[in-house]
Amino acid sequence: MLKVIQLDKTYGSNKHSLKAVNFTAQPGEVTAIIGPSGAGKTTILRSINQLIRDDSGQILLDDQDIRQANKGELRKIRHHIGMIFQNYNLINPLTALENVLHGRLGAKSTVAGMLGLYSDDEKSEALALLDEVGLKEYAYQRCDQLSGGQQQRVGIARALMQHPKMILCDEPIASLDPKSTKIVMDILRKLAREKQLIILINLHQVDIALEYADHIVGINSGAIVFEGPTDEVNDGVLQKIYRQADQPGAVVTANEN
Amino acid sequence: MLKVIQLDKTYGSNKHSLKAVNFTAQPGEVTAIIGPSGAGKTTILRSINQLIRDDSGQILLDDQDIRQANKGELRKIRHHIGMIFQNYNLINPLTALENVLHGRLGAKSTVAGMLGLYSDDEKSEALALLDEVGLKEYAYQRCDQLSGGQQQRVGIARALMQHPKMILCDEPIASLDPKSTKIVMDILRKLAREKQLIILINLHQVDIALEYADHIVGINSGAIVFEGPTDEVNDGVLQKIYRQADQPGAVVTANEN
Amino acid sequence: ASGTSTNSSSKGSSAGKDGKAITVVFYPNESAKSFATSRDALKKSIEKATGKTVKLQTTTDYNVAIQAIASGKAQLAYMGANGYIQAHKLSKDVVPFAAQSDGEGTLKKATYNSYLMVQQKDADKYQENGKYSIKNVKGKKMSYVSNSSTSGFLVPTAEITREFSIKDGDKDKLTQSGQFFSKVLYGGSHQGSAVNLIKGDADVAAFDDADLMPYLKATKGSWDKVGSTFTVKDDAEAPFNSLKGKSVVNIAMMPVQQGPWVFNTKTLSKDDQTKIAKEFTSQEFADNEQIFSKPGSKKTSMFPKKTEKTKLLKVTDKWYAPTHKLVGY
Amino acid sequence: MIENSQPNPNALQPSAPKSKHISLVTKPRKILRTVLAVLAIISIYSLATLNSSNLNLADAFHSLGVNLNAMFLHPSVGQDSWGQLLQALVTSVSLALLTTLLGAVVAFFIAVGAARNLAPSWLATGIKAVMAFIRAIPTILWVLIYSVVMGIGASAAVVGLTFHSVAYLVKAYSESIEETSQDTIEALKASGVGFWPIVFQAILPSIVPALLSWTFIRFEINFANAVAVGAAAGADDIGYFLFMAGNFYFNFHEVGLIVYLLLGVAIVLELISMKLRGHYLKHN
Amino acid sequence: MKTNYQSPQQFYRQRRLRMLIVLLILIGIYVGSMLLVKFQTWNSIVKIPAGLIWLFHNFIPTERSISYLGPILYQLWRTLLVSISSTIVASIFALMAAILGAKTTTPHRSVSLVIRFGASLLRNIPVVAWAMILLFSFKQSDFTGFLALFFMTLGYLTRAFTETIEDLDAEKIQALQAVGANYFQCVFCGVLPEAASTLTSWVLYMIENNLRDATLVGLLTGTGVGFLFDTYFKSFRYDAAGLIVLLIAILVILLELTSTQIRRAIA
Ligand SMILES: Nc1ncnc2c1ncn2[C@@H]1O[C@H](COP(=O)(O)OP(=O)(O)OP(=O)(O)O)[C@@H](O)[C@H]1O
Ligand SMILES: Nc1ncnc2c1ncn2[C@@H]1O[C@H](COP(=O)(O)OP(=O)(O)OP(=O)(O)O)[C@@H](O)[C@H]1O
Ligand SMILES: [Mg+2]
Ligand SMILES: [Mg+2]
Repeated sequence: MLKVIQLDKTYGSNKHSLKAVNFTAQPGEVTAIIGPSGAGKTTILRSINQLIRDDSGQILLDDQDIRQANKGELRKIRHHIGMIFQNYNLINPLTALENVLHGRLGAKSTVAGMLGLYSDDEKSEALALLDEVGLKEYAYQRCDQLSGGQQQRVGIARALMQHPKMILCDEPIASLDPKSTKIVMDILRKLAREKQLIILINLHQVDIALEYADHIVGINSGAIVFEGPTDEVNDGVLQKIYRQADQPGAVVTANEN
Repeated sequence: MLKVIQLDKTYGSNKHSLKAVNFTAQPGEVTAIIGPSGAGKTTILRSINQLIRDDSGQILLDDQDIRQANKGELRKIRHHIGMIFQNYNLINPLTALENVLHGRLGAKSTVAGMLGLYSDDEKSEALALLDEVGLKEYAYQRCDQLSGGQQQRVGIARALMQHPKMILCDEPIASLDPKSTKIVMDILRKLAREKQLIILINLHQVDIALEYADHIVGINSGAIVFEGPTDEVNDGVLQKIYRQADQPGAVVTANEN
Repeated sequence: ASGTSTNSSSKGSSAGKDGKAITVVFYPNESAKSFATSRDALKKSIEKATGKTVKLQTTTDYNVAIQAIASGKAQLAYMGANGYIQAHKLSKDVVPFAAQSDGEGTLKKATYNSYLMVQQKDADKYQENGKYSIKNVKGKKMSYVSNSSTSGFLVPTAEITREFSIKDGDKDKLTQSGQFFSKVLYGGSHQGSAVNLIKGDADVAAFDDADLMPYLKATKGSWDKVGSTFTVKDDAEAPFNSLKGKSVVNIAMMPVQQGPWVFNTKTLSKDDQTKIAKEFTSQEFADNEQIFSKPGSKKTSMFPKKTEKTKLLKVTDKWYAPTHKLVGY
Repeated sequence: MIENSQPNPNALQPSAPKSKHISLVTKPRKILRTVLAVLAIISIYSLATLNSSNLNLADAFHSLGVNLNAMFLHPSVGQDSWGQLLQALVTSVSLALLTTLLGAVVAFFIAVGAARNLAPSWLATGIKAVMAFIRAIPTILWVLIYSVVMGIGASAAVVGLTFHSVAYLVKAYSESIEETSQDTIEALKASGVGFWPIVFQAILPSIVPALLSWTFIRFEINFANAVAVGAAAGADDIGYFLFMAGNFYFNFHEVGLIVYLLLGVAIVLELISMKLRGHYLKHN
Repeated sequence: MKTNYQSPQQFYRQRRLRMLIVLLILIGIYVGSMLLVKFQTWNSIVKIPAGLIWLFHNFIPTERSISYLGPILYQLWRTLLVSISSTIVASIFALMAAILGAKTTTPHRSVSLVIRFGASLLRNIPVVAWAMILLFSFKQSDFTGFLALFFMTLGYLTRAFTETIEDLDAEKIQALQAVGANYFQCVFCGVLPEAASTLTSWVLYMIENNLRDATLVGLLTGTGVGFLFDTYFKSFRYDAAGLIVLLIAILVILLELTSTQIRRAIA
């Protein structure tokens, strides 16, 4: 179980980006974080695996506080947390296959990892994962030669390669077409169910969140304004989540499709 | 009216990305191009304003073939075509305001353009446009300090600054939250209606396309598989559009939300 | 006179003739900081003689100095004999007008010495029937000063060429390692070349007397005799400070003509030429201690006098015929 | 570089993923390895054939130690005064400033013509070839040329040094320009913006950090060059004192002091450059 | 940065004022330096063509210079070897130094500072000083030339590599950190592949640069094409010196073409 307690984060000196954030995410469930642009969704995710470090509060993964982990411990913890990024963040000049194999780095000895010595089993698994996201034939292509959607799917395969306990996804489907979206979301939900993973997804698309998430966390201007099971989300809740500071004149209604 | 006739495009020597593409887009209407990732949506859009030049076929804007235009003519034509990009493509170190004003550069003399000499009216207009997309208070912020959604909205304001006849949008809302999506799509539709603009949008989200577009163009593997008014789109059509070559095992169904 | 055109009457457009400043350029050797007083004194003399302002130009590059006088950008220069021949070849307008006399105040022995020296412990190997010869230098490690030096390069190579009857086209072989010599070093200065020898990096080294006198003293024989032994002085400064007491022997000695004062006749007016030549060769000029230091004086000026009779004498291109022959043109 | 330890080179068949051995080696990777191997072999061959016969390493390092000690631990002004040295230092810095400023302005405009994403490829290639040629001519030769044409003095030094400055910066600037994202350029092109407005409104602001960093590197080089050959043209800079101390008086102590002065300038420069770069980069 | 302006007009006024101040400072520096060293900008600019004419007039290789071709080509080859080996050896050390020194990958800030300072030291010791230090200890030999090039290349490459690494997209490295990769893994699997093409460009550029710095190598070693240039130059055989310059230029251009090809092939 992931438990975030009183998480605070201030960028620079004046910008309060997260204010006393509390929420939990259960294994076996898909938890979606939704909220307007700039609300702090990305900031929460990055604080969880401590890519952003100068914060305060507690982040308990299976009762261990990630924020207290020392360097070595943090590496181990991170190896069990997959992460998928909004901007893919693949190593461009390498092939899709190699990028997927990077998912194993956390489990390797320093030297083996440095030299990229992967076992045949690992390589087969990586290929299988690429197949799973529909990119088998692009395995040997440089990543910067793939289209946006294709790149994002490589990123997803990389996270899966980690055999993670938890996957953090920062708008993983922002550049995917509906079909790929469905495939990916299905995989993520399946992983949550079958392997009892904690899946935490930042989403812009409320419809996708409502369809796939079991648990919803709503955030606005750095503060949690809603947390609960998906079926408790109604128009009033959405209105509260999407009330925006930077669009004062606009009428507050949720996207209605 | 935009009329694309037998447009062909081959990347490198073997990849046939567009195959005899034909479609039309009417002023006053929102035309959406939908299709799976890698289908060629971006390629079509870039061919229209000749950012991709080594193609064949005809592209008639108000009966003038853009492909036949010489350099000077092309510049003039382009100034009347706004474009909004998937990756924002703003000049990062400049402020939002400056980026919006770039929309005027095409109408300026070389020297005025080089030095960035804008009239007071233009500056006020730029600020007003930023206000319209909800970013008034970010006008003086560097673009790389804005969140993804905010950046995209600056890009939209820049296109509007051109007073275009036609706006080409390459997944303009991929990184926007539902609220901003609605605002932007409303603006675009309003522009189409009120100023009789041709609005051509690449979209991943079928739901948005169905809600906002008047006219739908479906593309798969570089070929148009559907063209017609939005209400003619049904599940069969969507299935045809989203049948994908690179996911042979997956069942072909349209996103059902 | 071999092609001398002292009377060149072509219209110069540059400084000197227009009554503007006269530029004097110095070789790197004479650009030394310690000669600043001498240079200033020269400037005053020329200004007094011509009534024009004088601009002093130091340089650290031989080519720049030579090109400057040859192109007429500078009107006056003090050069080495070899450099003068080069400049004269580039432009016939460069003409010598004065050179330092010998101890007798004549031009007969107006030379200084260039040597080929070896370490004292090896000196015997270069003796034949009690006489030193350079027959054995072939295949040894050789050190020159730099390839633009008259006494540290041109004269020694000419001597070797003569001794071994080397053909003109093969002269370059003397300048590179692994051909005539097993190794060829360039000391960068006369001192540097001597250091190469004394430290044992070279077996044979070429350098002159004038530059080494502050560091070496003749412990057997004299500066004017082949086969003399020279020892590093006890109070020698860097780079000899760690080499005190070491000795070298000269196995060959070649006279080198004193370098001339030259002017560029195209850009210096005839009138000024006469005035300057007259001033320089005057006794008053020779008595100027800021320019000529007294024999044995502690403080050295640009031109140390051998005897009281030393002064500048008028010379022409013809006098340099021996060096012309040495250079080959 | 990521390499795979597969011992069996026959199994390197990317298109046969079914086989038990899966190779990560693609064709570009093979070429890269070949290039690296060739370079390594050349290096080893070259090092092996270096002529260092008369070298006794122990002695050499001992003497190196002694000289470094004299230079850096016992610096002194030698026969010169602080005033002379500092004034000459200022002259050197001025020479470097002039050549850098002149070079930067001229180079920027030429660089626009030499960038492959802006100019036709024949022009870019042509300019780059000319620049390569200019760089192949040693600095001292440029200085010589202009002391012949203009007379000895600072002007000749500045003009001579500026040639290399321009040639170097054209290459550096044009490569920075080539690195600006094609997408951002396209965005403006797509709205019908002409060539020069794109250069000044899109490219210039995007590459300011790169330009700054290149210009500062070049300033450093210009400073070094001014020291090395400024004196040859009689510019009366610190290079003159360095030449005298080094080549004429063998005064390690004074050379050490001058090196310290030069380092002082370099460090001040580095600090300024870091500050400016930080100012432009920190917002990313 | 101030982010609240009253109007866009005011914003532009301020921006323009700032530009003007920067411009004035630069002009001030220029004019100041100009007066200080007595540089005559206009007079100098108009003489530029005359210099080029002089260059071509004097340095065009003649028939006689062709007879020097043999030794020139041999020494060019030796010089090429030395520039390649010094660059390659230096780049290995520079890469290690850069990874330790780059702000994004440094293990500690102080290490970064030490490396920056060290690199700056190597770069800023002037040629004359290098000549003194190395010649006195290592004598005139190929090895001395190699050492001089090695140290100077090390200084430049360390700086160039450091900045290349710092310019990489930090998020990509973060993506690997997020996987649990440790420091060395991030460097070898993320930083190096991502920076490889830029680093390669630098190495190839330095080879070219070192080839050009052959004049210096010649000075230190008494061998190489630089020494030949020096000999011909000082004995006023300008045609032969011109031939050397021409050959170096051709070689440099060939190197550049090759390196472009290589970079394209490994992309
Ligand atoms: N590195 C940074 N420095 C300063 N402020 C930042 C930084 N990163 C983000 N912010 C600010 O923090 C706030 C939260 O940003 P965050 O990226 O977490 O939002 P988000 O919800 O992920 O937005 P989006 O949906 O657009 O990605 C925003 O107001 C943003 O401007
Ligand atoms: N510069 C290029 N060189 C080679 N192939 C390319 C290039 N750009 C795109 N392609 C290929 O052309 C096809 C069409 O690409 P395009 O970017 O138009 O697709 P898209 O429909 O916009 O995809 P997405 O929804 O992922 O953005 C893809 O298969 C892609 O791999
Ligand atoms: Mg975000
Ligand atoms: Mg696309």
